[in-house]
Amino acid sequence: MSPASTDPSALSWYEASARQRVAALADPGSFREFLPPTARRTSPHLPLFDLPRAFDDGIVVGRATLDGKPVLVAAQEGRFMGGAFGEVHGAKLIGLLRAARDLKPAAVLILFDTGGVRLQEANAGETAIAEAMRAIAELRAAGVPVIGLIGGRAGAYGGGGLIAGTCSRLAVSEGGRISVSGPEVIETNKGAEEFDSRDRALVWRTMGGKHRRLIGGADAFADDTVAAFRAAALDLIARAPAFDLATLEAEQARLEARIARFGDCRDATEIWARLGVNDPEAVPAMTTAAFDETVARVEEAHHDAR
Amino acid sequence: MTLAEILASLFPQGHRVRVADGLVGGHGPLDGVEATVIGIDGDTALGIEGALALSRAVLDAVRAGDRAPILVLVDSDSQRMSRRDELLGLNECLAHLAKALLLADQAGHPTIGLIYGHSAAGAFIATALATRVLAALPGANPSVMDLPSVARVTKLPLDKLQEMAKSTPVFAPGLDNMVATGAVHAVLDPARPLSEQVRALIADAPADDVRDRLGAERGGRPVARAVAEAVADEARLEARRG
Amino acid sequence: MTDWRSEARLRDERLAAGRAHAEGKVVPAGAAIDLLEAILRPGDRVCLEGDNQKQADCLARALAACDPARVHDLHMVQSGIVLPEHLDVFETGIARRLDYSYSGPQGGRIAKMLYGGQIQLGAVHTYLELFARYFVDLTPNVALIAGVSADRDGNLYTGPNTEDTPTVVEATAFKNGVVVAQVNQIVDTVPRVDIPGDRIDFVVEADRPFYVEPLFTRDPAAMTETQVLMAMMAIKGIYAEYGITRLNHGIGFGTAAIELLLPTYGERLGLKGRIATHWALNPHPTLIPAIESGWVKQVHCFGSEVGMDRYIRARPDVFFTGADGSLRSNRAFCQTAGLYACDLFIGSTLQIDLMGHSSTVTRDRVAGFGGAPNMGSDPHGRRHPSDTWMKAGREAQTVGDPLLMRGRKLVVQLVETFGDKLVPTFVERLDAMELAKKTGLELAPVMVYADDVTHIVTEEGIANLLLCRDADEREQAIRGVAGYTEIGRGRDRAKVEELRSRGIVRRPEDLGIEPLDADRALLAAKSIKDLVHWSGGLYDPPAKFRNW
Amino acid sequence: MESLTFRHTTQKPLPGSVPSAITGVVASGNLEVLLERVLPPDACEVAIETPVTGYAAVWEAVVADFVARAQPGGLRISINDGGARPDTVSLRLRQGARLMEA
Repeated sequence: MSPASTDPSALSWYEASARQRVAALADPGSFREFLPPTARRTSPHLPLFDLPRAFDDGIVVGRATLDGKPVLVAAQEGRFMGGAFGEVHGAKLIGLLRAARDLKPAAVLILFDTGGVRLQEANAGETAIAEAMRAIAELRAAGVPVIGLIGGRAGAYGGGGLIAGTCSRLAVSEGGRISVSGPEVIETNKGAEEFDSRDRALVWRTMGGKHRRLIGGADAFADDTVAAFRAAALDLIARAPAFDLATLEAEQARLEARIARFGDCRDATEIWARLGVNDPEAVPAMTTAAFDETVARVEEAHHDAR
Repeated sequence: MTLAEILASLFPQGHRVRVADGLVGGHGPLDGVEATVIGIDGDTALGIEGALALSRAVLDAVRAGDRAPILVLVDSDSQRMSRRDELLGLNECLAHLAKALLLADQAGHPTIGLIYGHSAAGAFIATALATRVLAALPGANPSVMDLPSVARVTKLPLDKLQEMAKSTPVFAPGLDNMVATGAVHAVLDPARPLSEQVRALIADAPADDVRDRLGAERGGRPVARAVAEAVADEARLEARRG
Repeated sequence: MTDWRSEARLRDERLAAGRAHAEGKVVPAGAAIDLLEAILRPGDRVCLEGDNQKQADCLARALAACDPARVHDLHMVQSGIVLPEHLDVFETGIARRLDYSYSGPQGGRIAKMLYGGQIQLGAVHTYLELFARYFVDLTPNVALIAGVSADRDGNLYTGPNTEDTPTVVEATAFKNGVVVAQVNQIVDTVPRVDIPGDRIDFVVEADRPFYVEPLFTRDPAAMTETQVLMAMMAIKGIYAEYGITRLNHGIGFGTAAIELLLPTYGERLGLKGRIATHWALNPHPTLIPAIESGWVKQVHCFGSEVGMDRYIRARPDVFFTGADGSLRSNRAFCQTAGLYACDLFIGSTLQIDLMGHSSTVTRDRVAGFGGAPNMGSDPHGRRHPSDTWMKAGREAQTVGDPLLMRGRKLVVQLVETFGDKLVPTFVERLDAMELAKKTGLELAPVMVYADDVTHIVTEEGIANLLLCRDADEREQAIRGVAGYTEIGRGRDRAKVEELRSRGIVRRPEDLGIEPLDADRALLAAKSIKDLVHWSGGLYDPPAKFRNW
Repeated sequence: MESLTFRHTTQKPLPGSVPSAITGVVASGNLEVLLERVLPPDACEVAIETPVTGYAAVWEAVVADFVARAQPGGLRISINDGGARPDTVSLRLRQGARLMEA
């Protein structure tokens, strides 16, 4: 293991802020932010709850180039209100997606880091999620790839998980999680026997990046560095599936087959075993290289059905 | 209104819509074409199997290529909260259902949502909120989270939240607040035949996503539209600069 | 005629009563309550092994379930009040008096019960002090201990968490007491004999493995830039300055940050091999990068740590291990090692007053002290010199014949000026004083006394109290590093600048440290996962610390 | 929420020409600091929004020390606080000033 590095592309994705991720992901110096912090478009609602606001409402949106090609980028800040969708936060993403419809960039990148809907602005957040999904479907139909990158501490939960499921392609790191209901929510509603949220190994086995990659819920597995996510994004842009009946029919078949094949599994390790992974118990501790080799042999992990 | 009453009012000539395990599916004649009906009844939670059953019906309609309306009738719980659903990719299944509806819309099928009971969270987003026009019947109760739960999470007293809810539709549960947000386009009149009201919704369906405009007009989302426009304007300006 | 064998006869009676529930020495878990009711007498002194980590939890549950009409007014003498059952027995009257050392997880409840008068408290001890009293005036009549396995003769394998067990058994078994051990399983042959079978009277096969708290696992992901800064200051301003090779670290994030900075920042300063080579320390997972980088020569442990077993087995050159390969820890010996053979203790606290007294007792929490008061004291019985010890001694004492000068142990408090919820660390008066007054204690529960503290490190700088020549200088030195607390803002700025010119107060810039360089990137591991990688996959962290 | 504003006169402007910068995140125990070079070169204004009330004197002292040390003339500094401790505030202010000097 090498001593600390200050190379921005070696920056840990999990540790970096939204702003650091965007700056290091894009071609150096190419990022231009829309409605930057100096515009002070803060939440009109949080003060009612005696909660502090953020100048960017927890999302950074703008344009940049990636390998010289123009892209639009949105990055959620998972540490502000859990990266949750509030009114302004959601509207900034919607504005970006709508602009993409006219501008036809090489791709739209969404750097998810969200617990879902911001409770204090729940109706606005929920509606924004629906708007985002509609806008993404339109963009994809217009031929613009929408790529989701998931590796932040808040993961992609709630409506964030649904938006992620709408994207053309997803890259995820080991720390990244994708789900609808969070572990605590399931435990609160259904009890600790259903889901022990303190068993973090269980959480990651069920919702984490490696499981999602193995079952085809994500299309690329990235090391926890900005450089790895950049490489994954470039790769995924080049192989974004169309948004048409054939793709969705294929996805229907893919998901139905998944339930038929694994519907009786209680734990992810059982699924991995049926996928042909030799030593399922070893998966969580696998290095990226070993995991990549494992994934390469799993048929379900490779598809255009999204 | 009950589902049976709604179906009777939508399809006065009769219909072939069935409910099984809380999932609604079938067809009924609307303006001379066979509309597809999907939905969730009886405050049922939407899990992976349910989502894929509904999406299958939608894709079947798209494959038929007749551009007939698709009606989405909703009285659901939230998404099904379980370890198994998440293990098997509930987010993909719910997103897939929403994508099927959005694809149908792109393919020329009018997609009309009708919420007549409860709905919440992922189930709401994947069904009713994925239609082009979402209508509601009085008494419907869409919510993200009920107020006692909001009180628990925000650590604010319930009575204070109730007071705040009166002036701030953005966080409070209930139909009026969802209408104010722009998520629900219209509230129907149960005293008049739903068939003609739905026909009118189809005829007047907006070409674009107008929910943030409605939210601004109705005051439920005071800034979303302006913020989205400002971002889009800056993006276009930057693009022109190159 | 004087009766010289009354205790021995009483022991025989207890054993006879207990044997009714045993087959040989072995007692099924279901009969544990009957066994305890048979061997215990009202008013007995009982050690219910609650260590820093290992817990005789099956026996604790059994004791709490005893009939208070038969078992009552016990005097509990154990180092750790950790499990709820440890206090339940005071609510039912099974126990009345308490002498202990540490009560971290039960700190809130024990405070309430002290205020409510449900517990007659003898004293909050240091570990060595309580262990010492086991052999003088707090000898247990009955010891209820825990181990991993035993054979049918009672030969006991404690597992890597040997901790207090040998001390407790020594005091009990050789002074007519009865020793009951709970074990996870009865085996034909134990991996190694930690306690010979003739010192164990009964063996209870527990219904489930004993509980161990992962007390020494600090997640690097939670470390802050401020903690990194303080660790840089400690390494450069104290470890390097005094050439500290033999040391003990406290349990906090600040010292864990030091451990993680050794292979990065320490390496950069060229300190490898010159500092931090010999340790009295639990096997901290955060020490793994330093061990793997060749910094650490050896570590003796008070107890083990959850998930570290395989790693320790693979590093016998560093750790003390038995013939079976697993760690052998021993709290009494390691405390003694920390007291006499280490030149530095560095740890944290919740409150420090203007003289430098510190305590972890607050108005509503009595957490006890653990090892800090022994580690964090200057042992006047020490006679062997070391460069570190002598340098500190010279700083403290500038006159007299060098041949008659003692050295000084370095006792360093590493604290942030504000704790959680913006509670100031620096106070006019310790909450411990208030507690003593209200509960009628003769002594306030002070963790480290002012005259033992040599340095205070905060994010504002280092105060070297050895160099202070009077009480006023000492107060201003403490105020000088107390930052924006009321104590800090009340400093005499001119006086503090004067102390700074004499090196008594040293700011980061005085040490050549730029606070903006205090980046988490300096941590050799930024997550638990990184620690697993460093260990070559040998470290197996508990589920609650994982995010993979 | 409590709003605080402190105005200082500095002996010199902050070097550099970066027009604005932001550092930190609004999270528990953390804060964001937005710096804008919009004031006369000998003026500095620090505006704070904090959910933790009753610490005006501490903020005043932290800001005064920062201004004395960094001489951030010309800067309007806006802080959204998430309940950060004074050392974190000082650190973010210094990080912000360094970004502006670049």
